[in-house]
Amino acid sequence: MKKIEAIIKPYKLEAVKDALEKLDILGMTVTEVKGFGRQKGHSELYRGAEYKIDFVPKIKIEIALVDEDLDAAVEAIIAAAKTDKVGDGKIFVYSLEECVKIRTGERGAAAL
Amino acid sequence: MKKIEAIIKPYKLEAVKDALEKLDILGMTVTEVKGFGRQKGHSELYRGAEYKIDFVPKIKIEIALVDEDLDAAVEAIIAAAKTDKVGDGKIFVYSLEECVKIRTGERGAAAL
Amino acid sequence: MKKIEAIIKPYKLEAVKDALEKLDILGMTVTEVKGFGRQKGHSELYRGAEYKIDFVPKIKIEIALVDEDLDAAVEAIIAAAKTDKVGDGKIFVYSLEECVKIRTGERGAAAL
Amino acid sequence: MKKIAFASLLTLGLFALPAFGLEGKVSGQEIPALQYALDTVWVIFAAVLVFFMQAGFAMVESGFTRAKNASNIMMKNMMDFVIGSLSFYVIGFAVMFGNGTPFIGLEGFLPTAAQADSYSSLAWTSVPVLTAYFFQVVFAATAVTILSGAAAERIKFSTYLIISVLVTTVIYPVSGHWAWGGGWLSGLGFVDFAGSSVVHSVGGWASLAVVLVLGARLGKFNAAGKAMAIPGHNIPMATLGVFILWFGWYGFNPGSTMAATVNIGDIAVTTTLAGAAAALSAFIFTFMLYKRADVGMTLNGALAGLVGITAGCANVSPLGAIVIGLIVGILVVVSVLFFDKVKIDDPVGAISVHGVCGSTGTLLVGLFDTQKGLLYGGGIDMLITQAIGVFSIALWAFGSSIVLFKILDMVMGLRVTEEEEHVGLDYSEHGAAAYPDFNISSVSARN
Amino acid sequence: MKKIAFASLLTLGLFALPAFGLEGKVSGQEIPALQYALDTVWVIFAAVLVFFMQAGFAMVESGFTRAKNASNIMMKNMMDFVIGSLSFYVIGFAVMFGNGTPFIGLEGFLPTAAQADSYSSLAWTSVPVLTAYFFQVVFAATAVTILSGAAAERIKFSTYLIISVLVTTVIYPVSGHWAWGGGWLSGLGFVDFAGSSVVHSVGGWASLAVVLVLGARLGKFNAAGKAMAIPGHNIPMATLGVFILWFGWYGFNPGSTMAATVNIGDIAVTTTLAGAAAALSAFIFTFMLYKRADVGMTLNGALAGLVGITAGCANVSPLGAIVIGLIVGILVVVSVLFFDKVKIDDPVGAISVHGVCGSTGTLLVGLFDTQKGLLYGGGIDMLITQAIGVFSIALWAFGSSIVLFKILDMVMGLRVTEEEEHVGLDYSEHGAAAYPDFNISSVSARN
Amino acid sequence: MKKIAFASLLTLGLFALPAFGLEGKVSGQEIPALQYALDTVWVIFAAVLVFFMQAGFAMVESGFTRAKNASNIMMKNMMDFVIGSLSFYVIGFAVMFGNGTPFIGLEGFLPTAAQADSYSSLAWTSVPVLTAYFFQVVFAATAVTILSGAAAERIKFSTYLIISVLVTTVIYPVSGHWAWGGGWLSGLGFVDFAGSSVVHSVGGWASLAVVLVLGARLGKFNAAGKAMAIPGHNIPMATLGVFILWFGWYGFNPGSTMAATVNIGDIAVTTTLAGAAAALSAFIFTFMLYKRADVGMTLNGALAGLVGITAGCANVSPLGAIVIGLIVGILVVVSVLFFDKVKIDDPVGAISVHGVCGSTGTLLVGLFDTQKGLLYGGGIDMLITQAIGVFSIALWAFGSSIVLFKILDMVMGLRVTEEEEHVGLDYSEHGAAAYPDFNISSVSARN
Ligand SMILES: Nc1ncnc2c1ncn2[C@@H]1O[C@H](COP(=O)(O)OP(=O)(O)O)[C@@H](O)[C@H]1O
Ligand SMILES: Nc1ncnc2c1ncn2[C@@H]1O[C@H](COP(=O)(O)OP(=O)(O)O)[C@@H](O)[C@H]1O
Ligand SMILES: Nc1ncnc2c1ncn2[C@@H]1O[C@H](COP(=O)(O)OP(=O)(O)O)[C@@H](O)[C@H]1O
Repeated sequence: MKKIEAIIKPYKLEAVKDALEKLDILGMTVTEVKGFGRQKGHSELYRGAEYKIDFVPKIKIEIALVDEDLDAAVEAIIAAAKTDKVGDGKIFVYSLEECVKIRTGERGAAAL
Repeated sequence: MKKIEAIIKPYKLEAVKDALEKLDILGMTVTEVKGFGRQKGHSELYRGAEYKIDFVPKIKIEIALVDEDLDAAVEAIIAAAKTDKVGDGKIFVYSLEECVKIRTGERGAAAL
Repeated sequence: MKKIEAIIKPYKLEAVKDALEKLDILGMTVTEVKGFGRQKGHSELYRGAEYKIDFVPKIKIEIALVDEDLDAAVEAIIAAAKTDKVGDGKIFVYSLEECVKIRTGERGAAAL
Repeated sequence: MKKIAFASLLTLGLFALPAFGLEGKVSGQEIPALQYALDTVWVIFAAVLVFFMQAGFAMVESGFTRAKNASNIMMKNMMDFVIGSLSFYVIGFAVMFGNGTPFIGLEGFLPTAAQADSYSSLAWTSVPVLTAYFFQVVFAATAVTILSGAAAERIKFSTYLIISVLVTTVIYPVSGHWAWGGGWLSGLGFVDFAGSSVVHSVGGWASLAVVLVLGARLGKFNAAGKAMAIPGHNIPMATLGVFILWFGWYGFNPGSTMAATVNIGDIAVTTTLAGAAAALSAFIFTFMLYKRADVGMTLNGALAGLVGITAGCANVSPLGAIVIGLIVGILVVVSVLFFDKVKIDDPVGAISVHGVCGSTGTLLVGLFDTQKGLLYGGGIDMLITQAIGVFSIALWAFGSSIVLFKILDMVMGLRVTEEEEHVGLDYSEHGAAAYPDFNISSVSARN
Repeated sequence: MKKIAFASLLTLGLFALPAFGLEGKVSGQEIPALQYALDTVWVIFAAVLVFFMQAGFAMVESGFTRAKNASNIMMKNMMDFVIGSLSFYVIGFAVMFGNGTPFIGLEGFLPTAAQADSYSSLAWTSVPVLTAYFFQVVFAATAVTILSGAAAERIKFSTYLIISVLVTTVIYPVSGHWAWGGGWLSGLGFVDFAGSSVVHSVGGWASLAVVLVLGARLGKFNAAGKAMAIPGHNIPMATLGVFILWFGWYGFNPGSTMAATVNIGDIAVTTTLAGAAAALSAFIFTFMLYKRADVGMTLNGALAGLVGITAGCANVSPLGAIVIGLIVGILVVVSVLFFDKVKIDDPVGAISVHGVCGSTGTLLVGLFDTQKGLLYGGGIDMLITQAIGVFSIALWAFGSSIVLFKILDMVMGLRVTEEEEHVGLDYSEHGAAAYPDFNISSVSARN
Repeated sequence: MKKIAFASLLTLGLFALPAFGLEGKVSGQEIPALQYALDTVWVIFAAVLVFFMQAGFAMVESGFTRAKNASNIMMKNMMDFVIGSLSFYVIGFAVMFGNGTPFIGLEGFLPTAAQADSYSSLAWTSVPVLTAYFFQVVFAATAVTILSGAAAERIKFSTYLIISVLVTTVIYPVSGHWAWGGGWLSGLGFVDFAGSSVVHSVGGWASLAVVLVLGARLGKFNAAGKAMAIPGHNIPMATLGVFILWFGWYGFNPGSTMAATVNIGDIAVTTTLAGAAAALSAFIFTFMLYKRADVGMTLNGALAGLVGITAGCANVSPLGAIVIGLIVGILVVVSVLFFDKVKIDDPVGAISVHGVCGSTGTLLVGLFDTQKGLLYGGGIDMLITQAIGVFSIALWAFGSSIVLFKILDMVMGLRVTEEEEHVGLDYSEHGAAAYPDFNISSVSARN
C-alpha cells in the first residue's frame, strides 16, 4: 500500500477530489497547510510599516491506496491540479505498512 | 521505529490520549484535519441557497514509537476510538527511519 | 529521497526557515499542530471553574530532500530550534519513494 | 416629513397672538404641552437605549458560549424581541398595566391612543399610551432574553419561541401588574423603581426553572460530578456586550422616571457607582480566590451591580449605591460557584446575576432607602415590605415557569437531541455555521 | 465649555425681570425658544442614532460576506460616510433642499446659518440650518452605503469612492428634491414620511444598477447556472449589525418629524411592530419552505419590515404596521430567491430589502394611511399618487445610476481583476488581512 | 417608577390655578424649570454617548493588537472605567472643579447635591451637581483609557489599575482644573471647548510617558532597529470601534455646552466635517505614499480629525473645521511614522492621535476661531494664549506621568515578563484565551 501526499492550491481541491472520485478513490484526508517554495509570499503594509509574508496557503491531501491505483491517482491529481503557474505544488509518495479500519478492525487493502 | 497516524472523530481525542497514556506512550502530535470518506458531509442552507459540505472534521494523531509498542498502541486506539458508526476513521502505520530529540540531540528510540 | 518532519516551537519557525534557506533548501510545508509530550499544558481558570489544557501549540515542518542533504538539514534544524528547554520538539525522518512536481510533471530529485 | 407638533401647534397659536394685540399673554397650556413633549423625548431616548440592551444580551450570551452555538443565541435574542414585542402588544401590556383585579390586568389589549383610560396605573406619567407601551415593551423583552443565556447551547429553538410568548404574556406581566400595574404590591408601598425584581429577578428565576427542566449541558459535569469549564468562544464580544448593557442601563434606570425629572442625573450616578463597585468587588474577590483577574466573573460583577441598584437607583445615595454594589459583586461570585457546586448549569450566570442579585438588590432598598431605610432610621417596615415583594415575585416567576416549562417539555420537548447538541445548534437548528471561514478548533492548546 | 444658550439667555432675562417688578410676566418669546431648543435636541438625538446605522450596515454587509473581504467592506462604509458627508455638504444638500426648479435645487451650496432663506422647503421645521444638514446628511449616507453591500466582494475601491460622490451629489439629492425639497412630487401629496422610497429604494435601485454593471461574484453561479451559497463569514456580527440598524431606525423614523411632536412615540411603535412582524413572517415562510430557521432570511425580514414601514410610519395604525410588516417579510424572501434565480448576485439582499420592500412599503401607504388610504375609505387617489412617486423615484435612481456606472466602468473600471477577487479585497486593495491571527479556512466541514 | 418631577410639579400647580380663576397666569418659575430639565436631558444624553466611547476605545485597541491580548485590553478598558468612576467620584471631581487655588481644587470631595457651592467653576451650567459629575466622569475615563492602547500587549494588569487611579485623581484633574475648573488658564482666555488638550492631549502625553517607561514590544524593532509591523488581529472590530467613537463624539463635543443651546447642531456639523476631512486626507496621503488604501491609517485619520476639532468645535466655521481636519489627517500619518522611526512603540497610535493632534487642534483654534483667530483678523493674541495652554498642559501631563510611572515601575513593576508577553496577556494575566474555539495562527500566509 502507498500513501500519496499532494500539496496543491486551495481552490483546486474540488477538482482534485472529483478526479479521484472518478477513479473510485473515496477516502482522503485534507489539511490546511502553509507552503514555502518557488512561489514567494508578499510584502504587505500595515499602518505604514512593511512586513513580509513568506508563506502561501496550500492544501495537503493524503490518500492511502493500493499499489495498483498509485499511477492513475498521481496522474489524475496532476491533471486536475495543474495550472502551469509556479506554486502548483508537489506530490509525495510513501510506502504504507499497514492500514486498519477502526470501525471494523479490518486490516490492509480491505481497510481502505 | 514506526509512526502511527490515526484519523479519529474529534470528540474521541481525550479517550485515545488517555488510552495511550496508560501504555506509557507519552508523546503525540495532533492535527485538525478534514476527512472525506464513507461518512458523507451534509447539504446545508444559507439564505435560501443550498450548499454541499463534503468534508467532516477529524483529528489526526501521530505517534512515533518503537516496534514493540506498535500492536498494543493500535489496539488501544481502536478500543478507544470505536463507535461502530461510519466515520470512525483509520489507522495508518509507516516505517520511521530516524528520530532526533532536538533538545538533547539524542537519536533513535532514546529520542522518543 | 527522504522526508524530514520536524516538530518545533512556533516562534522558532523563522530561524529554522532561515537556516534551511542557507543550505539552499528552498521548499517546505508548514502545519500548525498541537503537541503532547514532556512539556505539559496548563490548568486554567474560567469563571471560577478550572480546566486542564493538555496540548501545546507546535509547528510541523515537512521537507522533502535528497539523501545527501539529510544530515546537514537535521543539524541545521537542531541548531536553529534548540532552546535547551523541554518542548523543543522532535525530528522524524522517513523514506520518500517518489516526488512529482505538478507544474512540470518532473519526478524524483528534479521535482524537489 | 410633515410635522404634527403638539407643543408647536400651540406655539404657532402663540405666534399668532400678537396680531391680536395680545403679545406676551400665555394661554396656560403651552408649558404643560412643552413638558409633555420633553417627557416624551426623554422616555423615547431611554426606551431606545433599553432596546439596544437586546444586542448587549446577545453579545454576552453568545460570547460566553461556544462557537458552534453562536448564531443560535444571536437568533434567539432577535426572535424573542420580535415575538415579545408583538405578544406584549396584543396581550402582555394589558395584563400588566390594564385596569383589572389586584392580581391581573383585564383591559387595554391592543393598545391605541384612544384607550388611555384603560391604564389608570399609568396615569402618573404624562407620556402618551403608545409611548408608554414602547418604554414597557423593551423591559418585557429584557425579562425574556435573560432566559436565553441560561438555556443556551441545548434548548430547542421552536420551544424557546413559545417560551418567549409565555414570558411576555403571562409570567412577566402578572407579577409586573402586582408591583407596577396597580396590583396588590404597589398598595403595600413596595419599592422597585426600575425593576430589579419586576424585570431582572423574574428573568432570573424563570431561568432557574428552565435550567432545572433542561438539565446540564453534555460535558458540564464530569463523571465525578465536578463542574468542568466550558470556555466562552469570544470574550471580547462578551465584553462589548457588557458595555452595551451598561450603556442601555442609562435608559433602564434614569428612564424609569418616565418624565424629565430633576433626579435623572442622580439616578445615572447611583447606577454608575453601583456597577463600578460591584465589578471591583467581584474582581478583587476572585483575584483573592484564584490569583487571576478573571474576566468572566468581573463582567458578571458589573452586571450584578447594575441589576442590584435597579430597584433603589432613585432612592439611595451615591454612597449607598457603592455599598450595594460591593455587596452584590461578591454575592454574584459566590452564587455562580454555588450553582456550579449543586450542578445547576447556567452557562452565562443569568440566575446569579438577575435572580440572586435582582432579589437581593430589591431587599437592600429596605436598608439603604434614604427616607425609609433601616440604616437611615426608617425602621424595619420597609424591609419587610421589600421582602414580601421580593419573595412573592420570585415565587410567582419560578413557580409559574416551572409548571409551564414542564408542560412544554412534555408536549413539544425542551431540549435538542444529544447528536444536535454535539454538532451545535447553529448547524442543527439553522443549517449554517456562525463562522464558516474560520477553522473552529476542538483541541485547546496553550503555550 | 462655554454656554451660548438660546432659550436660557431669554430665561436669564426673565430672571432679571422681577427686579423691575414684573414678576410673572412672560415676554412671549421664551416658549418658542424652548420649543426650538427641544426640537433641536430631539433632531440631534435622532441624527446621531441614524449616524450609527453606518456601523450597522458595515456589520451586516461584512458579516454576510467572506472573511477575505471583511476589512474592505468596513472601509467602504467608513469612506462613503467620509466622502458623502463632505460632498453632501458642498453640493448635495443644496441640490436636495435648496430653492430651484421642481426638479432640482439650485441654491444653498456650502450651507451656513446665514443661508436659511435658501431652503424654503425646510421652513416647516424650527431647527437651525446646520442641524437640518446634520439630520439630512446621515440619510444621504444611508442611501449610498446600501450600494456597498450589493457591490461587495468585487468592486474596485477607488471606483466605489467616486460612486459615493455621485450618489450624494446627484442620484440621491435629485429625487430627494422632488419629494422632500419642494419639488414636483411634494406638490402631488406623495407621502414618504421618513424615506422608504426617497432613501431606501434609491439605494436599492442604484444597487441593482451597480450589480448589473458588475456582474456576479466568481463562483456564485455554477456551470449549470444554479445559484451557489457563499456563506457569510460572521453571522453574529451580521446580527449585531441588524440590532444596530434597528436601534438607529428609532432615529430614522421618529426623528423625521424634525420636531418634538406628539406622535414620536406612535412612530416608534409602528416601526417596532412592522420590523417584528416582518422578521416573523420571513422566519415562518422560510421555515415552511426549508424546515430550517434561516438566520440570514430572518434578519433580512426584520430589515425589510423596517424599510417597509419607513414611508408610512406616521400615517398608519399599529395594526396597519403589523400587516405591512407581514407582507414585506414574505416579499423579501421571494425577492431574494427571485434575484438568485435570474442570476443577479446581491450578496446581502440589498436590492430586495431596500429596493423592493422600500418601493412596496411606500405603495402600501396608499392602502393603510388612516386618513386617505384605500382600506380606510380614502379612495384610490392616494394609491395612485404613491404609485407615481414610487415609480418615478425608482426610474430615476436606477436610470441615472446605470448610465453613470456604465460610464465609470468604461473610464476607470468598476470591477477588480479575477486574481484580486480570488485573493480577496483585503489584501489586494488594502494590503492587510482582516484577521491575520486566525486560520482562515478554504474547506468547509461539518460533523 | 414614581415620578419626582421638577418642571411637572410646577405645571401641576399651574393646572390647579384655573380653579382659582387665574387661568393663564404664569408664575415666572416654570420656564427656567423647563429649561433646566431640558438641559439635564441633553447633558445626560451626551454623557451616555461619551460613556459608550469606552466600548469604542476597547474595540479599537483590541482590534489593532494581537489575538493573544484581546481579552486583556477589553478588561483594561472595563476596569479603568470601573476604577476611574469611583476614584473620580471620591477625589478627582473635587480636584478638578472644586473651589481652591488656581492650580488645584480643594473642596467638594464625594459630591452630593447639597454641595453645589463647592464648585463655583460649574456655576455657569444649570444642571445639578451629580449630573455634572456624570458628564465629567466619562471624560475622565476617556483620558485614562487612551493609555490602555499605547501600553497594550506588555503592561502589567495590576499596575495599570494603579495608573487608572493616578490619572483620574491627579494627572487629569489638575490640568483640568487649570483650564475648566476656574484655574489659571481659564483666566487667560484659553479655549478648549470640549477637551482636545484637557482630555485628549493629557491622555496622549501620558501615553508617551508610559511607552517610554515600558519600552517597545518584543519583536517590534528588528536587530537593525527597523520597525516591524505587528498587524492587529481584528480590523473589522477596530473599525466598529471607530464608528462607536465617532458616535460618542456627538456627545463629547455638542454635549460640552452642558445646556441645550442654539449651537449644538453647529457643533455636530463641525465635528462631522473635521472627522471626515481628516479621514480623507490621511487616506489620500497614505495612498500617495504606498499605493494602498491603508485601513489603519485612515481610521487613525478619522480619530485625529475628531480629536483635532474638539477644542474648536464651537468656535470655528464648517470650512474652518474642514481645514483643521485636512491638516491633522496628514499630521497623524507623519506622526505615526515618526514614532516608529524613533523607536517609540505605540501599538494603536494613541500618542499621535490624542497627543499630537489634540495639542495641534487646540493651537489651531488660535488661527480659525471666527471671532479672535489670526486668520479672521483677530491678531496673534489668541494663538499665544492657546500655545501657553497647550504647552503647559502637555508639560504637566507628560511630566507628572513620567515621574509617577517611573516610581510605579520601581515599586511594583510596569511590564510583564518576557515569557508572559510571549504567551500573551490573556493567558498570563487572566488565565483564559479570548477565542478558545478558534485556531490562532502563528504563521501568516497569503495567496
Ligand atoms: N522540498 C519540499 N518539501 C516539502 N514541501 C515542498 C517542497 N517543495 C515544495 N513544497 C511545497 O509545495 C508547494 C509548491 O512549491 P513551489 O516551489 O511554490 O512551486 P512548484 O511546485 O510550482 O515548484 C510549496 O508551497 C510547499 O508547500
Ligand atoms: N483512503 C484513505 N486515505 C486517507 N484517509 C482516509 C482514507 N479513507 C478514509 N480516510 C479518512 O478516514 C476518515 C473516516 O473514513 P470513513 O470512510 O468516513 O469511515 P470509516 O473509517 O468508518 O470507513 C475519513 O474522513 C478520512 O479522513
Ligand atoms: N512519540 C512522539 N510521537 C509524535 N510526536 C511526538 C512524540 N514525542 C514528542 N512529540 C512531539 O514533540 C513535541 C515536543 O515533545 P516534548 O516531549 O514536549 O519535549 P522534548 O522534545 O523536549 O522531549 C510534542 O509536543 C509533540 O508534538
